[in-house]
Amino acid sequence: MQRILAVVAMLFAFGFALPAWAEGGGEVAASAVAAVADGGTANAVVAAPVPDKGDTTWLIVSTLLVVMMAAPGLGLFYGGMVRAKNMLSVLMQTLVVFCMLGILWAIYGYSLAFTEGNAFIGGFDKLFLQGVTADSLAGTFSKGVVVPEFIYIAFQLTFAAITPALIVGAFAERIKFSAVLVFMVLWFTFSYLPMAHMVWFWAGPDAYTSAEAAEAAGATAGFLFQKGALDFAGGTVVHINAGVAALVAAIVVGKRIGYGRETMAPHNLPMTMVGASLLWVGWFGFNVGSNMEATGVATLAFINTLLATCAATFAWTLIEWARKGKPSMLGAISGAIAGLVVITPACGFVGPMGSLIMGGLVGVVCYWGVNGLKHALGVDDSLDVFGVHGIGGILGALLTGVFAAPSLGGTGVWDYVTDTVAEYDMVSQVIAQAWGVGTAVVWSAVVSFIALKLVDLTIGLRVSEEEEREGLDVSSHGETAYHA
Amino acid sequence: MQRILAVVAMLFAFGFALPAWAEGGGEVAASAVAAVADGGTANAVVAAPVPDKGDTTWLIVSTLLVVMMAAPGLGLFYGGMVRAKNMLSVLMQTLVVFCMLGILWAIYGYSLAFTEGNAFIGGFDKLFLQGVTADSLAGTFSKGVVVPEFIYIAFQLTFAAITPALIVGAFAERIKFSAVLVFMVLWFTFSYLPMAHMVWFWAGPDAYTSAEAAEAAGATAGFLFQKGALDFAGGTVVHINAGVAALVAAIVVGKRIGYGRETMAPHNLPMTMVGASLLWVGWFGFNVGSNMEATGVATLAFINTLLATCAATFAWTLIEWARKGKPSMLGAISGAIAGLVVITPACGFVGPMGSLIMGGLVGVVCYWGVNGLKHALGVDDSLDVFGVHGIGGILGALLTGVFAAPSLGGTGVWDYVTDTVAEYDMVSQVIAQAWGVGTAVVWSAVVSFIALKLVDLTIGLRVSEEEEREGLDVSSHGETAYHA
Amino acid sequence: MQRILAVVAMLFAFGFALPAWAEGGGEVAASAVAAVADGGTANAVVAAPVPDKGDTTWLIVSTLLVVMMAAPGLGLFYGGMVRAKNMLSVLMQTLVVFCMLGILWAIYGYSLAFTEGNAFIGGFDKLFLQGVTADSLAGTFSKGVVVPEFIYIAFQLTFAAITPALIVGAFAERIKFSAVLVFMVLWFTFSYLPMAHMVWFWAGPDAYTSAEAAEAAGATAGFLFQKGALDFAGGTVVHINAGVAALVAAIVVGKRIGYGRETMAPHNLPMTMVGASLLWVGWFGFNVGSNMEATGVATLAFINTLLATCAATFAWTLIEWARKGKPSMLGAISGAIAGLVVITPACGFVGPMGSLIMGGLVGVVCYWGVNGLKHALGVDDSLDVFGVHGIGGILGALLTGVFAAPSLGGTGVWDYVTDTVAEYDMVSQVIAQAWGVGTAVVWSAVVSFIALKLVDLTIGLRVSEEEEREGLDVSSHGETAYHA
Amino acid sequence: MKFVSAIIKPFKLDEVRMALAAVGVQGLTVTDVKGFGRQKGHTELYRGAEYVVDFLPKTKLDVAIDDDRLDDVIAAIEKSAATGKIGDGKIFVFDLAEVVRIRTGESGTQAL
Amino acid sequence: MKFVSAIIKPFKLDEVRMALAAVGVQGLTVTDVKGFGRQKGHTELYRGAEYVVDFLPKTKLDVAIDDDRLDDVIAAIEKSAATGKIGDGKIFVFDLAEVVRIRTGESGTQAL
Amino acid sequence: MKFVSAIIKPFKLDEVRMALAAVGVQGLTVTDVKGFGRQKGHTELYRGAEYVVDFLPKTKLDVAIDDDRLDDVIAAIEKSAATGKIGDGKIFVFDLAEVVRIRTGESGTQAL
Ligand SMILES: Nc1ncnc2c1ncn2[C@@H]1O[C@H](COP(=O)(O)OP(=O)(O)O)[C@@H](O)[C@H]1O
Ligand SMILES: Nc1ncnc2c1ncn2[C@@H]1O[C@H](COP(=O)(O)OP(=O)(O)O)[C@@H](O)[C@H]1O
Ligand SMILES: Nc1ncnc2c1ncn2[C@@H]1O[C@H](COP(=O)(O)OP(=O)(O)O)[C@@H](O)[C@H]1O
Repeated sequence: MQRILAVVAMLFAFGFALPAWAEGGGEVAASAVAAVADGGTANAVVAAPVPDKGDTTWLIVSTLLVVMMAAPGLGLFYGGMVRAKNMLSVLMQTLVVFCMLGILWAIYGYSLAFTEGNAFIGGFDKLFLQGVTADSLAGTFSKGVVVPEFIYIAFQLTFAAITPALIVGAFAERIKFSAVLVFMVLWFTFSYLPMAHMVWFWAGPDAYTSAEAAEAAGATAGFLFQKGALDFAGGTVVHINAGVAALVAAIVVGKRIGYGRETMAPHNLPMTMVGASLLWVGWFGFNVGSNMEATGVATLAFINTLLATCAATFAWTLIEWARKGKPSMLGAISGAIAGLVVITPACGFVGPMGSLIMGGLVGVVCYWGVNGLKHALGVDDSLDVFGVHGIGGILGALLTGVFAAPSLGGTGVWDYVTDTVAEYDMVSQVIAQAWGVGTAVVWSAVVSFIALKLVDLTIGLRVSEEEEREGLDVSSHGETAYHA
Repeated sequence: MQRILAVVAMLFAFGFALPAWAEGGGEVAASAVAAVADGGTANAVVAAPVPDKGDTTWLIVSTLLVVMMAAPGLGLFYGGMVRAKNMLSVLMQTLVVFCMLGILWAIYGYSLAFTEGNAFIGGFDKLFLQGVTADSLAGTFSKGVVVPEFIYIAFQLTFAAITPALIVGAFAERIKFSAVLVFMVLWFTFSYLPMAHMVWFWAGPDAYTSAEAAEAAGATAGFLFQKGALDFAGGTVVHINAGVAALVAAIVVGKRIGYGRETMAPHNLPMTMVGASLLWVGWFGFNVGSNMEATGVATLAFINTLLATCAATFAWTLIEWARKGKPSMLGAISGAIAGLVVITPACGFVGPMGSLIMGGLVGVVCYWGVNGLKHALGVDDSLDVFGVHGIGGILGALLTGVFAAPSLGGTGVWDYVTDTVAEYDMVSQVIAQAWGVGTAVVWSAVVSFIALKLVDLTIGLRVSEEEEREGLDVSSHGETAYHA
Repeated sequence: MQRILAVVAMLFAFGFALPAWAEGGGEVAASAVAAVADGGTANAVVAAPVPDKGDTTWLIVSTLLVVMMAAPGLGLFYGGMVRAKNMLSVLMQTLVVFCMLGILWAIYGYSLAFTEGNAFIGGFDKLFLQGVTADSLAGTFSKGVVVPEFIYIAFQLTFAAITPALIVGAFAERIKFSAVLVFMVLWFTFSYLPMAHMVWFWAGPDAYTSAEAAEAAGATAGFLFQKGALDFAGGTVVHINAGVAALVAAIVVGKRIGYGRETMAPHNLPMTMVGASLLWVGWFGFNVGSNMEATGVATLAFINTLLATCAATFAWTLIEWARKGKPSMLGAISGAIAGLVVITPACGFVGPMGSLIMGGLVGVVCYWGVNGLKHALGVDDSLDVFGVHGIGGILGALLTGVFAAPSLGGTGVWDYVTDTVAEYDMVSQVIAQAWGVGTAVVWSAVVSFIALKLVDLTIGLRVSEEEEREGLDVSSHGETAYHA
Repeated sequence: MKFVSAIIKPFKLDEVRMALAAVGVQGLTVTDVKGFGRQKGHTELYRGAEYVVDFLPKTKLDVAIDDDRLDDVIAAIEKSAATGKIGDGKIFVFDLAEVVRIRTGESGTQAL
Repeated sequence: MKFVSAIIKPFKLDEVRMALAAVGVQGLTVTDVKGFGRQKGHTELYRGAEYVVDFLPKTKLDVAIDDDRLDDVIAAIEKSAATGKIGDGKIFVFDLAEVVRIRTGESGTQAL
Repeated sequence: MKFVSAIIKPFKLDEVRMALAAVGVQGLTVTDVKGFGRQKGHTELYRGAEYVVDFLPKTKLDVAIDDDRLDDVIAAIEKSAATGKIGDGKIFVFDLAEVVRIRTGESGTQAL
């Protein structure tokens, strides 16, 4: 234990020290959000943009909804699926990972993801959130529309902190708590932050005043942003990223003792249902909040998030009914989550009928993901993180390229220079999407593998067999979930 | 099973085909919401109304709150009250009904309920939500105030999808899953959609520019709207409608095996409490969201929803304490739900003291509804849907006519022609309310009875005795809620 | 029982009668909120302020979030920690206390707390909310910015009703239900209402037009407001107030039978976790809603509420890991609550790094509060209300004085006369904070002690030994939480 | 004295208890158990994982009685617990060496 | 060898266990059971439905012992489990034909 | 006839059941119990409260058998339930006076 604490402390120290050291040499880049405000002042002596209180309210609500996804949503969703003796360990892992990474986000995460750097990672300008005050503003996707920067930071914090927590489902019931923490710090730093920067970092709409300005601005954007990959709310950054990490983790950590021989039925499916439902509710914050404004497009993202989930739930129910003879509740809610995953990158780009179709498809595809594919892979991804988030995320990323087409009821892509919808080329858009998928798969797999091996070689990944038998609640946390 | 799937598929096909066929002959009516926007343009070259982001945010939040009522709220509320062996079946029924009807709402429900048709049902103009984009607008209850149509559709979707789900409580623990689905499609189509159209459809406030215009506009409104029945958030459409269907369903489906002899105590009251609480929280979206704007009246609706619930909870606690010697927690939360039901039609019309009194009354009346009345009826309405929603809904509809009176602290009724509060005639208002009650009772009863009989004759309503004994979780869904 | 009901009825009658009687002699003071509106009219013929819909939406959401804290949040958080046989009693106590006090708030609480009276208590101008309509407005902390008064009343209702409910944790598992109710009415009336008036009542920002006006206005403010004590969202009024009452109550009521000998392990920690999580989510309404506007400062309060909680959770985890060898989930969520408590008075005043530090400190201090201090006190404060809320509240109140300093990243204190940030004197601010702490400790302790003794002498505080053994669910409420 | 231990279907408990009361049994002890036998179980499916559940919920009922009541008791249980379908359960009879009532210290037949 | 099976009030478990330890018992097995007897139950009320609960939570304690310890064991249980109120429970004594310790295969007295 | 009651580690249940099936046992009854013995428990900590948990989850397995199967059954359990670590459990053997199959009324060996 002593040793583990030392490692954790060291990693933290590292977190604090690295940036301080780096600061000296770090280039002083105007941050994306600053650019917005600056843009306003530069062009003319116009009034500085003021946040709309409706937008601010919506972002506040969105952010607290994502907090609710992390705790209790994800904890319950996962916790209900493990055996009773490991319930608390799952709740603990998801909660503490979220909190720890929330701290790191404020210390260096936000700066590395959302300030200008190179195409793969940002800079050190906002370490410790320095310079940000209650009056600081962040840009949105509309010219001249801003929101308070603190809520933007908080909103993005919840994404950055919940994404790694998703991976917990892959190695639940057998991993050391200390290993979880150390792995998460590494993965967050080397996989989440770069991916977020690659996909989402750009100079903001106000920089796109002319074709030349757009080109200049474009060159500062993240790698995948430049490729033109669309990801409204995190299909690539969150779901593929975490899903692939989960698959790698399940392989490296190995199967649970008794896997395939002993019964490992979910200990409390109603809890899983509560968790899934709260994930759904919270996902409205996740998806719609990603619009950053309470506009008509926000309401499009909303209804898509609603309809895709309905369709996927119903589709999974029907396919399971047809193939296994009985439709299960766990199936229905697995469908719901799959629907939420698939619509995440698409929700602001496709039309409601597109979302119904995407939901229907993902219900069937992820059903296969946790049945056929899982058995083919032969991996103990305990709670099917890859089968649902990985597969659903990949499907969603690709289909976004299809159903975003105005001809299929989508919104197309906005051209900030002409301030109109651009011509839509489905093939090239799907290729752009495939770039996103490919990059996420490879990057996350490599980082995950190295990080896990490092942890395994230093503090070890798994608890002892006896501890696993006894259950992690007692052996790792000294408590029991239920008493009479 | 094969056969059941075929039926479900057929019903869906019907859902898709009917409108397509009908479209040819369907009259091209200007929809209510279009009317609003048009009105603006027609009268003068004024700026088109733009949604306020505060309103949009509030409607987004309201809608996700009602989603939370459906899942996990209602599922837990009901699920906790059944025996453990049927827990998942209840969660499954409420969830899948919600999702299935959400899909149907987008396909034909919204169009039939909220476009112009006759006094009893709307038209086919917006099948598949055709023509609706992120820029489409829907009117509110204030002239010149609009909201994005997508969020209006989504908000109303949640109402349309949760109302039928309420009925599940009546035949829980014994019904076939396939029978639930087919019945719900029928009831939704033939009872919910017409009732919603009858009560809520109107041309919007902007049509009421003069007495003549008002008369013309009035003639296009729904049957009960024309009668002047007040229903702020769905007392008639939701609670009486579902409550009566529940009573009929409980009678037609018959009692549970062992009813009255074996113990059927709630298996997990804390879950029921969580469900009830989330219903309460979500109900703020339900009731206050029905105002469609974040105005002072919205805050009136809010505080009424809060106070009526407090009063009803406290009243049920006291009456049960006085009559049975001990106040139960199930009683307290039953009171809370009753309070929410009673204030639903009234919340934007009565004053806070009115809501306290209404809450106090409904606590006592529904206490009688699930005790005296229930025993008198001798029906196994398993989770007292009629006793709470039916009785509470009727009481609420009638009392709305009383306490809406300005003399009793109510707001009275707004006259959109003169833009002032109209003279208030309590007697005629109560009569109008009674029209609403009577129509809902008869309509819902007839539709429910026919629909249930149809289902009984085709696929059958009940599972076998052995399956009922074993519990629906295992026999219908192949899973068990709890494991060690 | 008869006798108890009589007592409750009498207390209610008292609640109704007292104000009616007092009204005659009560001075007719302009209420704080009226002052705001008046101020506007008086100074010039300016347009009356209109509420921003974004603000209104945020306050609506905030209020429903605090409702969610009460039910199910607090009930689950506490309920999971008691033994199964007392689960429902805890849910019942928290719920019914909340509802009962909600009623009393509308009847006389709001008037006594938030109308002008003397420095310790308000007046009777708004008994039964008389005079308040959907058009009434309440001031905020910005000049000329108003919100509908109903939502302000509702928001404050939730504070007033949940604070006493916190105390339930101190005497859980052994107290009479009737004793809870009567005690709560007394404590609410004589401790909560005065404290709220002392800390929060003031004439509103619009009164601060000049130094003289400010002085005049200041003289009408509450005692601690005049002292300059900062309490953004209720550290003093809510947490110290309730925490101290809990300590006194635990002493007066005495230990549970078997305390220290028999196992009293939490019966369902996942429920406690769900409760804690919902408290966290709801607390964003509690803290950020206290800003009353969706401004940049609101987002500061938000991110502080997020970061302090993350830090405290992580800190408790580390200290417990280091000292006991295993980090427990109950510890982690106890840390989360402690973090929320500590940041409550500070959230709008300190910077994000300040909140990280405050969170880290409180994690360690409250860990000591429920371990070292608790054993030293030798009191059976069943669910550690004092150790978490009391200790955390005191720490938070004092540290607010430290980290509010602009030199430490805080916002300092606003000077409404000059409309700038005032000079910050840390020492005098900490002294002001200490005044708040001291007043709350003494006032609450005295009121609690007298109220408990009164109850003990009249209806008695504790159930019989046999009833305590059997569990309060069956003996007091006639029901059982769980069945197969 | 005899100790009769019967495994029955859970929903039969109340009937059996009343049948036993009818033959003069005043006390009994009940345990939730899981039984494995000729009665077949069912399959449960959780996403990709399929589990065959052979253990079915049963109720065990223990009654200590006087020797001369044995036949009545067996007959009462047999009759009230039977549904005629597989899985109705078994009655096991043991010799009981001694009984003590804790409250009074009485032993033997008096303690029953 | 003897096998003593005692039905006691649940909150007495720790006391009884310590009393047994005092007379040299080193192992025992505990089961949650529900008892029906002279001790009356209570009524529960769920909205309109009233249920009389006759089965009360009890704890069953099984101890296998050497014959010569029987009296001590009975006395220990009797004393530590008694509250003097109805429902204190019963002690049943059976003859035990054989015992085996699974880990070692030892049998008879050694296996206790 | 004999009645064998074995206390085993819960995760061994499936193995033991299969071992018993292999020696011809067709029915058995299982109960969740808590055991106290040489195997040490663990400590749980809930904020300031520390509880030593001595009772460990065990599974009790009851099998009624013909006398001549006894040795096989004991051997099967012994082998399949053993891990070699403390706490593997015990096998208790009782004489069984009578068995009745409720469904058919058969008794004695036929009823097993
Ligand atoms: N040999 C046995 N020893 C112990 N319990 C048994 C035995 N055989 C059956 N049982 C119990 O009796 C129950 C019913 O037995 P089963 O074979 O399913 O039906 P039936 O009693 O109708 O023949 C089983 O579930 C099990 O609990
Ligand atoms: N004849 C019996 N057979 C089996 N268990 C019995 C019998 N009589 C009583 N018990 C058990 O003993 C418990 C206590 O018995 P009860 O009659 O209530 O009180 P007392 O032991 O004080 O006479 C019962 O709850 C039941 O579990
Ligand atoms: N004398 C006894 N009477 C009843 N049950 C016993 C007895 N001794 C042990 N047991 C049961 O056997 C289990 C295992 O015993 P233990 O002493 O821990 O290990 P081992 O069987 O390896 O010696 C205990 O948990 C308990 O359930």
